[in-house]
Formats: sequence, C-alpha cells, structure tokens
Amino acid sequence: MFLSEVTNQAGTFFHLVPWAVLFPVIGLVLNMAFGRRWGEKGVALVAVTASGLAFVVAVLLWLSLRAHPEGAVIQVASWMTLVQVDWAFRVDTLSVTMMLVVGGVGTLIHLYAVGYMHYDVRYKGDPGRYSRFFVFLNLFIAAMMILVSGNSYLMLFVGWEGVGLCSYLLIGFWFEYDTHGRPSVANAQAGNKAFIANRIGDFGFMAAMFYMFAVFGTLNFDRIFAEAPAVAHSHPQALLVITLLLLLGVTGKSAQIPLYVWLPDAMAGPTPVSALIHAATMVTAGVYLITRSHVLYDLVPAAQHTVALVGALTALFAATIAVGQYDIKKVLAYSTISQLGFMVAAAGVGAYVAAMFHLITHAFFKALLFLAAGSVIIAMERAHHPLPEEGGHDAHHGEDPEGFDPQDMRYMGGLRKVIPVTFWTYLIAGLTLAGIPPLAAFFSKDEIIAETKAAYPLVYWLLVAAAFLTAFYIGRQIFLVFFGQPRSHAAGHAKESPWTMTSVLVTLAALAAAGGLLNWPQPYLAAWLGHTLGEVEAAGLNPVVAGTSATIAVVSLLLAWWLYGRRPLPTPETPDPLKALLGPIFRGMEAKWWVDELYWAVVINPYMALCRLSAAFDVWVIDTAVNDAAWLTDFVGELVARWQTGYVRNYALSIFVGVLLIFTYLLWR
Amino acid sequence: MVSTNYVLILSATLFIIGVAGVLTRRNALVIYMAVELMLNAANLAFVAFASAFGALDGQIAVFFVMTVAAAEVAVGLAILVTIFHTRQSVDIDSLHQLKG
Amino acid sequence: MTASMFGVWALKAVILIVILLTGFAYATYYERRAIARIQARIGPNRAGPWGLLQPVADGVKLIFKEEFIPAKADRVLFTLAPILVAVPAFMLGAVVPWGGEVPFFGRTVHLYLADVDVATLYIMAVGSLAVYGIVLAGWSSNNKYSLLGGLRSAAQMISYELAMGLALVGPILLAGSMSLVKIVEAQKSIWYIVYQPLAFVIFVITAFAEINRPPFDLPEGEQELTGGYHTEYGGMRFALFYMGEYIKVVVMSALIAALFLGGYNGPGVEAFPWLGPVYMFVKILVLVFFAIWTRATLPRLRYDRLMAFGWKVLFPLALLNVFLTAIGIVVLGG
Amino acid sequence: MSIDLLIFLGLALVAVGAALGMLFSRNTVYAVLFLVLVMLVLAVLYLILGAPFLALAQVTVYTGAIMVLFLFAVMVLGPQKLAEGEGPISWQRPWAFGLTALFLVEVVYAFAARVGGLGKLTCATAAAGSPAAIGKVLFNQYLLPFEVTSVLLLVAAVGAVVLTRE
Repeated sequence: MFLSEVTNQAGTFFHLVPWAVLFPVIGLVLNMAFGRRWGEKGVALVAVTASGLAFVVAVLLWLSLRAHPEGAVIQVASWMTLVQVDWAFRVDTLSVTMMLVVGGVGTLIHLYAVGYMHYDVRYKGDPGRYSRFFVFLNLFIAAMMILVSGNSYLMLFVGWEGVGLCSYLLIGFWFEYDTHGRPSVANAQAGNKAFIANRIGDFGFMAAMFYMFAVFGTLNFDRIFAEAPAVAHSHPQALLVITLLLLLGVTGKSAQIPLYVWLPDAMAGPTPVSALIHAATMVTAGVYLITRSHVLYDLVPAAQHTVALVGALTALFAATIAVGQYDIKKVLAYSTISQLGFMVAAAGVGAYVAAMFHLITHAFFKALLFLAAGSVIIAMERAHHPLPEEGGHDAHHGEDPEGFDPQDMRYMGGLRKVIPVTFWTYLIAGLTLAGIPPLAAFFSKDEIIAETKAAYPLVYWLLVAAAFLTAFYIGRQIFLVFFGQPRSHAAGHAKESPWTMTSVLVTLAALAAAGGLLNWPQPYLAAWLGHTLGEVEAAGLNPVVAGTSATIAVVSLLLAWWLYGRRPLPTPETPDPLKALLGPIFRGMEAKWWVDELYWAVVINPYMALCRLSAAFDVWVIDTAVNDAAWLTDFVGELVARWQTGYVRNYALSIFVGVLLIFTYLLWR
Repeated sequence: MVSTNYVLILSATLFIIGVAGVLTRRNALVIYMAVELMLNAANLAFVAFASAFGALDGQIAVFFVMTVAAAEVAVGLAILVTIFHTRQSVDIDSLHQLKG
Repeated sequence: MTASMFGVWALKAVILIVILLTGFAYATYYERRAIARIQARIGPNRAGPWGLLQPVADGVKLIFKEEFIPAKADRVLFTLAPILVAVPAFMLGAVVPWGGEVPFFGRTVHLYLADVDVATLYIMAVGSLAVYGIVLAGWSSNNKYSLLGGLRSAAQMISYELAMGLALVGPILLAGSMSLVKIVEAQKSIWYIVYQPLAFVIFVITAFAEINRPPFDLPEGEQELTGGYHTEYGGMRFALFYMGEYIKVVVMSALIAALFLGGYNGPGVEAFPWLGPVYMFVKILVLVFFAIWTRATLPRLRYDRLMAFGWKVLFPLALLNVFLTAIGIVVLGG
Repeated sequence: MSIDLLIFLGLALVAVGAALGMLFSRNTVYAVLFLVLVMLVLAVLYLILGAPFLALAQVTVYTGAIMVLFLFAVMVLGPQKLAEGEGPISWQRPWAFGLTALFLVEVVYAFAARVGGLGKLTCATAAAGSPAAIGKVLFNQYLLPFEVTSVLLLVAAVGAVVLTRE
C-alpha cells in the first residue's frame, strides 16, 4: 500500500481512523479462532502486530493533524437514527493524543506481556490460557480506541463499558486462584468488586446521558458543546446535575473517592494488566471524559470546585495509604489512585493541558513502575521455585520461610545487584514519580501544582502534601526492595528477566525521563491541545513552585533514606520503622483507613440483610401464596375435570345447552 | 311465493334434527351425516335470505359452505377409516380415553 | 306457465321416452350385429328380416322370466336399484338439443325438452346420480362379488367425474354459456373438436368410464366378478340395468355430438330445419359404432391402472386444457 | 292456500320426513339414502328460490360426491348396526330429545310469532342465480375467500391421503 492510496483528496489519513479499532479486533478474532493452534509465538506475533498497527494508525493521524489541526469526523454508519447517533469517529488533537498513548504504551506492554505471561501461565499451570490473555488485551485496545475516538457520549460509553468488561475479565484472569496462586475465589471477587464499583459510576454516566438527551436532544459532542452556553444561561441547574453525574462516572472509572476501593483489589490481574489498564490507560478515561466535557465544566464553577476537591482529597488520602503498604503492587496501586487525583484536580481547576500532560507522563512512568515491579515479582518467583525447563522441579519451594510472598517487599532487599536493569529503570521511574528534575513528572506535576496555587489554595495545599508523601513512599519502596541485604533466599538468587521484558523497561525509562520535553521548554503540548480545547494559557514553569516542590521531593526522599536506607530491615519480621514514629496513624495507613470495612458495615451488610429479608419474604409470603393458588387451581380442576367425561356427545350436549340458554334468554328479553 | 319464515322454520327444523342426530347417535358416520344435515339446513337459510333480499351473497356463502363441507368430509372420513383400522368399530362412545 | 305449455312438454317428453326406448332396443341389435361382423360372425338374423325383430323377442323373453330375490338381500333397495340406474339415463336426454327450431303443423317447435341455463352442470349432476343404483345394487344383493362391483363403480365414478367436468369447461368457455343449445349454436361455422381436441378425447374416455363401457367395465367384469353388481339380477330388473347402459350410450353419443361435433349443424340446416335431427342421428350412429368398435377391440383395464389413469393422466391433462383454453381466449380475444 | 304453499309444504314434509328417517334408521345405508333424499329436496327448493346453479351444484357436490363418499365409507367399514341407547351414557338420550324438542318449539315460536318483518319471498328472475351472475360476484367480490378455499381443499386432499396411508 502506498501512502498516496491511503490518503484522501485532502492528503490526510483521517479516514483511516476506524482501523485503529479494526486492527485489534482482527487480531483478537484471529487469536480466538486459531490461537490454540498457533502456539505462543504465533499468538504473540498476531496480538503485538494488531496493537502495533493501531499505534501506526494513531501516528499517521498525528502526522495528518500537524497539517490539518482542525481534525475531522469520520462517519462509518448510522446507528440509532432516532436519537441521531452515528457510528462516527472523531479525529482531533485530544483524541489522537489519547490514541497515541493507548497505542504506544499498549504496544509496549503487549511486548512485555509476551515474556511475562510465558512464565505466568506456567506458574499457574495452565499454558493454554496464554492466547486468551492476548485476546482480552486486544479487545481492551479496541474498546479503548472506541472510547477515545467516539464522536458522541454514547460512543464514548460503548468504549467505556468495553474497557470495563476487559478490566473485569483481566482482573479475574486467574479466577480460580487468589493473588498468591492458591485455589480461591478471591480473584473472581476482586473482578466483581471492580465491576460493581464501576456499575455505580456507570449509573451516574448513564443518568447524565439521559439528562443530556432530555436537555439537548442529542448526545453528539459538537452539538451539545455548541448549545451548552445557551443552556447554562437558561437552565444552570441542569448543567450542574449533568456535570456532577458525570463526575460520579469519573470516580468509578478513575478510582476517585468514594469509589476508588476497587483499584487496589484489581492488582489481582496479571502485572501487564495492572500496568496497562489500571495505571496507564483505562483509569485515565475519567480524566479524558472531564477534559472532553471541558465546555460543560467551564460553565459550572461549582462542579469544577467539586471535581478539584475530590481529586485533591483522593490524591492525599491514597498517598497516605500507599505509605503503609508492604505489597509492591499495592503501593503502586494507591500511588496510581493518588496520581489520578492529581489529574482530576488539575482538570477541576481548568488546567486541562496540565491534566493531559500528567496523564501522558504518568502513563510512561507508572506503566514502567508496574512493569518493573512485575519483573521483580517474576524474578522472585523464578528464584523461589524454578521452572523445570530452568533446572527446577515442581515441588521445590526453595529455602524460603513459611508465609513467603513474592510480592511482599519485606521478603525482598538487595535486589539491585541481581537484577540491575530492572533496578535502574525502577529507579528512574521512581525518581520521576517523586518529581525530581529534569524527569518528566517534575514538569507535569509542577504544572498542576502551579495551576492550583492560583486557582484554589485548599487544593494546592492538599496536593503539596500529597506530593511530599509521594516522594516518601516511592523512596521507601525503592530502599526496601533494592537496597540492603536480601531478606529471603529468593531475593538473593533472583535472575534478570528476558530481553523482551527489559527492552520494554528501557524504552519506557527513556520516555519517562524525557517526557517532560513535551511541554518544556516550549509549550508544545499546550499549543497542540489548544486546537481542541480552545486557547489555553501556558502556565510555563513557575520557578518558585518548581523550586519548592523539588526541594520537598528531595527532603522527602532523604527522609525515606533516613528511615529505610540508612539501616535496612534485617529480617522480614522486623517491624516497619515508621510504626514506632507514627504509632496508631501508621496502623491506619496499613489498614487502608478501614474504608473497606466501613463500606461493609455501612453499605454491604445492610444490603445483605435486606436481601435475606427479601428471601424470607419470598419463601414465606410469595411462595406460600403461589403454592396455595396452585393448590386451589388443582382442587378446582379436580372438581371440574369430572365434567370431562371423554364422550364427545356429552360435550356436544353441553354446547347445545349453552346455545339453548342463550336463545331462551334472547326470546325472554 | 311462500313467506320467508316458512323456509326458515323448515331450515331450523332440519337443523335441530341434525343436532338431535349428533346428540343421540353412536355411529360416527351417522354423526357426520347429521353434521352435514345441519350444514344443509344453514344453506337453505342462506338461499332463503338471498332470495328475500335479492342479493347474491347468500348464494355465494352456500358455495363456500359446500366447499368446506367437501374438505371436511374428505378429512373426516379419512380419520374415521384410520380409527376403524385400529379399533374395528365406528362407535364414537368407544373413544372416551381423553377424560379428566 | 300455461296449460298448453304443459301439454307441449308432456308430448315432447313422451316422444323423447319412446325414441330413447327404441334407441335402446336397436342399440343392442346394432351392437350385436356390429360385433359379430368384427368377430367374423353373422349375429342375430332369425327374428324378422335381418333379425330386426330380435330386440322385441328379447324383451318378451325378459318380461316373462321369473323374478327372484336372494334370501338375505335387502328387498327394498334390491328393487329400487335398477330404477335408480335407468331413470337418470332418461333424465339426461332432456337437455340434449336433437334439432333446431322446426316448423310443425304451422307452429315453430324446439326439438329439445328444455334449454336449461346450466345444462352442462345438469349433465354432471344427473350423471353422478346413476352411481347410486349400481352401488346399491351391489350392496343389496348381499353378495361379495356384487359389493366389490358396486364399490369399484363408486371409486371409478369419483375419479372420472372430475376430469369429465373439466373437459366440459372447454366448450363452455368457448361458447360463453353452460346451455347446450347455445353451445351447439356457437358451432355453426367450426366444430369445437377443432379447438378442443384434447377435451374431446378426455370427454370420450371419461364418458365410457361413466357408463361402464369397455374397457372400463370393471364393475361388471364377468371374468373377475361373475357379472359384478348385477350378478343376482334377472328378468325385467336386469333389463333395466341394460336399458340404463344403452340409453346412456345413446345419450352420451348425442352429448358428444352436441358438445364437440356441431350437434345438429350441417350443410343446409338453415334452409331445411328438419335436416338437423337427421345430421344428429348420423353423428350418433357413428359415435355408437365407435363405442362398439372400442368394446370389440380393447381389453379391460386393471383396476389400479384405471384409477391411476384417471387421477394422474386425465385429471392433469384436463386441468392443462382449461388453462390453455383460458389463456387462448384472453390472448386471442375470444 | 295457494299452490305455491302446497308445493312447499309437500317438499318440506318430504325433507323433514327424510331427515327423521336418517335420524332413526338403524341401517347406515338407509341413513345415507335418507340424507341424499333431503339434499335432493333441498336442491328442488333452491330451484324454486331462484338459485338454479346452486341447486345443480348441490346435487353434484353433495349427492354426487360427498354422499357417494359416505356410501363408500359405509360399505368399506361394513354397515355396523350399533345397539343405540344401550351405550355407557344412555342417560343422554332422553335429555337430548327433550332439549332439542324444547329448542324446536322455541324456534318455531320465534319465527312464527316474533319475527314478522321478512315478508314474502320474491320470485326469482332467471338471471339472478345464473352461473354468469354468480361468477361475477364470486370472482370479483369474493376472490380472496375463493382462493383461500382452494388452498383449504388442497390441504384437505393432502391430509386425507396422509391419514389413510398404510
């Protein structure tokens, strides 16, 4: 295919946008049909190619957009003519930015998963599930592409539900185990939790859509945004309700207070899933939704304040919990929630470019963190009980103590010497997260903080505190995992992961380190997104804020060093040094502030009680009524059945008597 | 000509004789014939009305009744023959298995 | 409805019956002589010149023969059955136009008993009644051969009547009327056998079947059923069956002539109306000879083949004929 | 008493008598013949009522086809003489006769005393019931029912063949 053939008259690739969805769909269909026959290499090739082609499409769109920044709407087919929803794709700078992130990070993680899942399916003892994983992964890419490229809220919702489904499927990928690989329903329950929490958010989204349709008569982005100012003037309450309902959807998908509880449990999925779905892409859908709906939010300051407050509170709250966790992935999960809080807060104060900037850099470094953590976990696993092909045998459980958990940081330590590539990439990612200049997140996070400072002081202080804790917990994690002496046999004998995994780590590390160049020193991203978001002022680098936050990060890291790096923990059983320092507060952090328990007590248990009550009502009242009705019918039937003698002539006589009666009545009348 | 009512009375009488045949006879064939008699009685009424109102529709109705009667007899007699083959009888009272 | 009309009708009816009875008598003579010729015999030639009084002799013999009824027979139906065979045969003659309008002692007379609007339907109706006589004769004799003959007759008639009725549709469509008189009048220039050869063939075959003539004489079938439905009959009752059959041969010949061979039409009929009955007589003579010829030539059909032939060959062909005729009329504008 | 009424009463008497004969005859063959008689009388009545086409159709279809079929069936199945009234539901017989008699009385009363308005029958003109007139109505106004009936006949024929197959 020559470029001249795939471009249209205007010389753009805009009409290629459906292929961003179709390539992953083709990939998943092929793998569904032939995956078991092709083996791991074939499956991997198809899946990675499908995802890679979707990324190529995104790149082509980006190239076209450089020349035609106004974008285009590509209509594929009409869908529901009654509500005027078409199956149409929207190509503009915002959607293509998201597509680049999804396609790029997605492809890298596909590549990583090729190696990772090779070990994972063997540790879990079901190699046949390899192809299923990539089918789900491709499905996720397709759904995410629909989400970011839809031209209406309904199309967005289709993708929204699609990624939710993939999230559910992948969290419960090992549905018959728990996170430690023991037979259990824990993983399945984690999937359910994510699904149900998301349903609550979806309820908000759907209610918002219904209300939008009632108010605007359409779900099309352009028409809604065009009419929004007029509506804001005539029905300000309507817009407030719509934006708050959308916020409910955002809290579900982007794991904000109060619906964030599903995300930590979602770590039950394989690590590439955590990286791709629960850190880099899907959870940012909420941020994308707010950014996409910026016209609506800009018109309702009250909703904006709510959004900012929710984001900031989430950022701080999740950061505190992250400090008290031992599971390497749980720390990253709460970190993700916290960072999402940053983005939501930025969107709340109208700093959409900052939010998108952080979204991109976060996609790089958080994906990297998760993948590196996965590399750590796999290394621990492999050292703990090597596969037969690597000279181990199945029943071998090494010399590790009882209660060993390859994800528990207390059993790690000193890993920087045995898995150096993972260590260095992890270090870069960690420093990025902490906000050390000149790494990417330093710029993006500082831009958020700088924007909030001017707009909303309370949010500003909350975010600063969260940034402090962020640097601290990531420092704590790095010191616990990579420094000091190995605290288990596995940690001492870990092996570096294969090149398919490490090369991805290195690539992402480069991106995480250099990602800041997107918006600094030239506000390239701001100008780019400005085509879609309207004229946005580029905040630039505020020297005061930047200096302050860099200082905070360094101080915080030093504190972490003082606590964990200066005197590393000698054994897994040693209590956390922070426990002595903070006492009951640390207990709260460790126990996630008992939020889950609170939900159980306040929502779930009463609900279950109501269910039991309904069940009792069903058994005692409804069933009894139904049974008695059946008995009555039976009884009457027994009585009347005697009428049915089986003699045709009797029936004829009955009919005749009826005729006679009617005729007599007519005569009598 | 005679009053329409006379023809109708004749029609009704024939019809009721048909009804009596269905109700009292046990031979399935005779019951069929009684049904045919009822149809014929109805036909007579149709023709009488067609004549009384000077419209052809009554006669057309008779036409259709005849056709339906022919179809009914074809199937009915086939059923009877089949029943006779299995039970060696055309006694309709011997078919009373379907009862409550 | 005047008395004189009744008088004319009564007179015509009596003359018709006499003609038909004579026709019956001499049809038997005709058949016996013709078959004898075909079989290289002489045939009856003793009673009267050329044996012309033979039918009279036969009649006298049958009248004086002793009548008996089988012991277990149903006496009422046994007596009724021959009458039911003979009467419809006479009734059929009523609608046949034997000639056109002729002058007769100063007044114009129609040489038919009735010009019924629905004459062809009348033929079907009356023709179908004859089967009762045969079936009842077979049943009331209380003889299994007779019963089989009666049943065969019923089955045969039902299978052939459909094709016969459909064959009638062709001439009806062409003439635009069900009246035989109108159909004959419509053939003044061209006989319908030209337009309707297929219908003609079908009608002839079914007419033979209808009157149980060979090769369709299965209800009688001497060799199989020892005489079939009239095994137990003798004397005048038997003569009635015979009468019914031969009158029907004559009447059916007349019908075929009227429907397909122009009826009483022929050269010079306009000028001399009395030529009409003469032409009719000639045509009937030829057709009756054809029937005799067939009997002398063809063997009897097997029962199942007879049914199959009726349902699977004649019936579809007759349908096809109706179809083609209708199309032809529409395309060629009648 | 006019001659028309006389003729009608005579025919009616024959029809009712034959119908009763069918009702009470033990012999099925006689029942068939009585019914044939009823139908022939009805055909004559149709003629009088100005429906010559129907009259002959009645003879052709009912007596010529349907009743022959009945006769055929009776003979194939054997004219079984069932002991009437001795059956398992002998109580039905008196009830049936009583109720039908009551019904008859009511109907006659209704037509004789209550329904007055129909008046004398018009003497039919020759054209009214002719084949042409019937054909025009049948194939214009009642074309769809006619076609449906043809399908019904086809189905019935197929059904009869299937039912009686060995």
